[in-house]
Amino acid sequence: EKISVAVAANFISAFKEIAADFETKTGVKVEATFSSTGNLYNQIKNGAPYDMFLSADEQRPDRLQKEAWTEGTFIYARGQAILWSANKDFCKAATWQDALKSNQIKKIAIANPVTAPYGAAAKAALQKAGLWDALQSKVVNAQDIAQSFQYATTSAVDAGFCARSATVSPQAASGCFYNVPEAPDIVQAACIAKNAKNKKGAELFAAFLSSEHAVQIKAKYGYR
Amino acid sequence: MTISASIKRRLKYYDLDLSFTCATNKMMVMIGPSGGGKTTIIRMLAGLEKPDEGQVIFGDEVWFDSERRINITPQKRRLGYVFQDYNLFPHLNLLDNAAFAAVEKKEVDDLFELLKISHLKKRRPHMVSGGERQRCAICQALARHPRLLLLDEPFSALDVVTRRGLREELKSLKGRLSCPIIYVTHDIHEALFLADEILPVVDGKIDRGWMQRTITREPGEAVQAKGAREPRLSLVY
Amino acid sequence: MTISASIKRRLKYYDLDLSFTCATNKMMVMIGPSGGGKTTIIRMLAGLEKPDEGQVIFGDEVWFDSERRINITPQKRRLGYVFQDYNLFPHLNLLDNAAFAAVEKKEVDDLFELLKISHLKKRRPHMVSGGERQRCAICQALARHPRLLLLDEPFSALDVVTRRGLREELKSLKGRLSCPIIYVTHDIHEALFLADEILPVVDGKIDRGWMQRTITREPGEAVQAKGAREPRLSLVY
Amino acid sequence: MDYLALYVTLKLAFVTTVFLMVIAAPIAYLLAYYHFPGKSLLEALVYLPMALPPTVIGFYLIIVMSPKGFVGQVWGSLTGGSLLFTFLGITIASIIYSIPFAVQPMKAAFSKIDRRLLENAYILGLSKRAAFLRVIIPNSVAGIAAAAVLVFLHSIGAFGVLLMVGGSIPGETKVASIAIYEAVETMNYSAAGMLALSFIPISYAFLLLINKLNRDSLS
Amino acid sequence: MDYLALYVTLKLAFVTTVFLMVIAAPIAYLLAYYHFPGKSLLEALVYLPMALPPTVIGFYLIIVMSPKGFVGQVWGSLTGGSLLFTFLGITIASIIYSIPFAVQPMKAAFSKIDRRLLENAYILGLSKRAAFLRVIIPNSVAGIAAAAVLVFLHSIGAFGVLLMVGGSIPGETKVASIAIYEAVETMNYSAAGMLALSFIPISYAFLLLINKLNRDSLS
Ligand SMILES: Nc1ncnc2c1ncn2[C@@H]1O[C@H](COP(=O)(O)OP(=O)(O)OP(=O)(O)O)[C@@H](O)[C@H]1O
Ligand SMILES: Nc1ncnc2c1ncn2[C@@H]1O[C@H](COP(=O)(O)OP(=O)(O)OP(=O)(O)O)[C@@H](O)[C@H]1O
Ligand SMILES: [Mg+2]
Ligand SMILES: [Mg+2]
Repeated sequence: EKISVAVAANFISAFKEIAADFETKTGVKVEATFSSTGNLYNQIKNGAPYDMFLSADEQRPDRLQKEAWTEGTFIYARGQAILWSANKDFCKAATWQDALKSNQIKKIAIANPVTAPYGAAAKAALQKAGLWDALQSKVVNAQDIAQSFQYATTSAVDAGFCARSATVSPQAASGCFYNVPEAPDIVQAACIAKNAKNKKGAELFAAFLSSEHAVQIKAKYGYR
Repeated sequence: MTISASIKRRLKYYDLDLSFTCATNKMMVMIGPSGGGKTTIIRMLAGLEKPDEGQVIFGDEVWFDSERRINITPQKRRLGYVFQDYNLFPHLNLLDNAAFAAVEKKEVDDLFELLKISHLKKRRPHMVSGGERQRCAICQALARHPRLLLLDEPFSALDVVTRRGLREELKSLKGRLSCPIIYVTHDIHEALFLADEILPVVDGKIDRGWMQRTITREPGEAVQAKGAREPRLSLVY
Repeated sequence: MTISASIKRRLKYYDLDLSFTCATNKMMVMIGPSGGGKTTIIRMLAGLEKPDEGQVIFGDEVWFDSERRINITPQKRRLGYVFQDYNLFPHLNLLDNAAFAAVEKKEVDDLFELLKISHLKKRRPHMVSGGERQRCAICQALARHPRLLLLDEPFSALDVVTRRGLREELKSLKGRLSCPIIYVTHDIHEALFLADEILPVVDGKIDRGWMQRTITREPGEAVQAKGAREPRLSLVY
Repeated sequence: MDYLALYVTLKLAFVTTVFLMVIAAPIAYLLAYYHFPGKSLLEALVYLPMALPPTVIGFYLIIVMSPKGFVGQVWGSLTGGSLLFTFLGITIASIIYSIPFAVQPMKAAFSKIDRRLLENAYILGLSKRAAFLRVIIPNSVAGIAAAAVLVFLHSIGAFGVLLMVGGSIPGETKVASIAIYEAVETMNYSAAGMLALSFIPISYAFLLLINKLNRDSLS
Repeated sequence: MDYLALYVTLKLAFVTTVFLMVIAAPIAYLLAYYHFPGKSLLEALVYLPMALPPTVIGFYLIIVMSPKGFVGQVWGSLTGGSLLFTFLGITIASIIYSIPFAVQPMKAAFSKIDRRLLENAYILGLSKRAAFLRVIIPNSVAGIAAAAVLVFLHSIGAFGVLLMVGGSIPGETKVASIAIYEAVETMNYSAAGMLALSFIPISYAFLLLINKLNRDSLS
């Protein structure tokens, strides 16, 4: 018995751990496809045989509901944006806003706000802080949130808006970060296909996602 | 079968304009100054180039007729053509080259024997001498059992002895091949020895006086005046 | 300057092994059966191939010495070489081909005049006849002011008249060029007319009797026996 | 290391190369030897997959290959199955993705064939088709080898397109480059590096093979 | 439509093509004419950028080009500027990304040159270098054209690498393929289609140009 799940790329690490746990507990194999949310959505619209879809936003599961691919959506994780730098001096300022105002900062990475929910959240935070226009010339767009972190860890940029989940990785230890409470939570919704091959298995997994065990794993990777 | 052609073609410095006929078992030798149009005529007979006007008729087949807009492809003409610059296929050895379109593969061995290149069968064209390549090209053309044989200076890279031998072979082959043969050469002895008819082509036209002017001392123009100073040939049969 | 060579080279069916010398203003004519090794010798003089053993010495320069492991590149030998299969550059027209390595571009026009291909200057090699290509290759070699001239059947695609004319020109050029000339031909008249020395090469060795056997009726072997049946040449000066 | 993904990658690259050689040769021949109205336009179309970002090609392929799309419908009515998310599906995608790399070097090689060789072939009675097979192809080995190298390696690296059309099903459509993508996304850079490095011996072995075939055919 | 992105794309493709023709020619020559130990390994290395997924190439490029990376440091100490996120940076990335497409067809063309032409060139006193420039190059026009077409179109389609190294800065490093990607991701399919279609006339015009150059050099 197995289920096939389409998973937004930012959730890979947490998902792999949860799925492994789920497999040992239930014996149901989990086959995952990781890609960008937009890509997965396109596949599903064109008949991809996924039982379940873990999106990086709310918008696409909602659409799928409207398009009658699924009967209902649910939220499985809330991500948070943080501001990470490879340079530990960066975090000596009182707030992330002050840190960004420094002349030392030449380039700041954010995920593409047009395509990535984390990018949109970072942009919202910068706007709220009144820094968006001032920092325009320093902003570098990454394809997704993982790439934004790559820029930051390789010192390609002086600081980057990343996912909280990134702070768990070994690379993160060499740098420092600010929380960015001004950035809205990234609400990640999921849904199960109406015509799933293994609907039971998928429902079982959906339930498992909010089990205590899974919540712990999610917390470890910075999701709430 | 008889090949008869009557062709016109505008070239840059003169116009080709001539007619001729050659019957089965006959050999017509084309001779004349370099650049006179011999290769071009041969190519038109082969169907590789189109005359501007005229006909090429082989037996009862019309190969080319400018008025009736007939132009048979080279493939359908089924002829043998030894190119002036022996176009062997570089990716094949001499044997495979000769057997490329052979009617009977066994014959190729005999032809190699006849042309004295049996020992070179496995070599690629770039690994043999100019004269050896030329002899292979002749095998290739003959092995096809052509209905018309076109030979454009086929022996030009051969020494006198080999050449004489092959010339003899060709003459005796003429009867067996039972097809018309058109032969281009610059060697007057060869022409006299082989030809049933000699066709001197000068600037695209037939010029019956050319041979005479060339062999004898008659000083036509500067070049010949010079040529006359060299030892003269006299033909002793 | 004098070129002197003494070379050995193992080939598949025989071994090349000969020595010769040719002085400035002298012309040495190589003649002999097809596949006998003439082109290979020329290529070794040009530095395109390496003898297994021996020396090639030009004046006081050592071009090749197997013992001292000397082998000067073709570039440094500064010679003119007309290849048997006229290697003109297909991307250039005849004029540009001839001027490719010319010492003085102006001279090229005169050479074209001399060889009677002035009207073809702007044509690419594939647009002219075989004999015309050959004459362009001669211009190319001469325009370089070579220190040694190697001509591998340079007139093989030319008609008798043009050939006689050019032969004359070459003979008179010999004095002006002031370099040794080595000339390969299959034409015995040409050899006799041009040569200061004749070098008959048979199966890689010098065979002084070859000319005699070929010209006279003396029936040496089958080929010649056949050859003897054709009109004999007698030389009348 | 993900050996299954590596296996799928090699299988895909191999199948793509073989099929593409057969498909591209006639197209290259057409482009090299014939003149017809709209030829340049056809050529531009053939090369288009190269100019488009892989995700875009993938996007359009999904649309035509989905059960509702034109190709998907035809395929479905013939076999009852689906093309998307199968090995066959990614093979087709990979072929389309790599077509330009096969056609262009072959065209260059074909157009360099000495015209006189073709003339001799026609004289010897070969039809255009036979001349193509017996003269043009064997004398274009270097160009065909170039095409094979480009296609093979390009299929190994193909990723954007395959991820979209294939959906990363282990053993079926999950290729090594997708595994690398996942490793990079999870910031597991050392695993990504390992997998990437494993491409060197593969490319190397393939190049050795092609070079050897190329040399054999020449000597 | 995003004209600025289209402009950057064309500029990039053009600059990449010009530079790569100059860089790839000697490499192709080396591979076609010389034998030396490790040659196949060098060849495999040259072709590696093709076999690697763009994101991986991009990743390694970031590492070497970042201010702390080797190349980035040298560049920084020379000019005081940064390579990443500049037009120069994506040009370098694009050149590395497309090297195999330039080298392979050129190598095939060079190795098909009739040896006798080279021999004649040497006899006429040309050094190997001069023979390369005056004989090999002009007789390889078809192969060079093939290389130019491949490189140009491939640079237009390059996207994964450029996105990483360039950071999608409008007017500087945001190329059209990134705009298409954004449009597809945001489900703005008509805009994506429009941009993708705009590549057809561009590729078409470029092909016409190359074909014309190719023909002129032959006639
Ligand atoms: N492909 C071509 N296009 C245009 N003109 C050509 C072409 N080939 C040859 N010519 C020209 O046509 C004329 C006849 O050439 P052709 O090759 O028929 O002469 P030929 O009699 O065979 O000479 P040769 O004895 O030197 O081989 C020459 O003036 C030549 O320059
Ligand atoms: N590249 C090569 N590799 C090996 N053997 C060769 C090569 N070229 C020629 N040969 C062989 O070497 C011998 C001498 O050839 P060469 O070309 O020197 O003869 P040649 O005297 O010039 O003949 P021809 O008068 O026919 O031009 C022949 O047996 C030939 O088959
Ligand atoms: Mg001719
Ligand atoms: Mg020879």
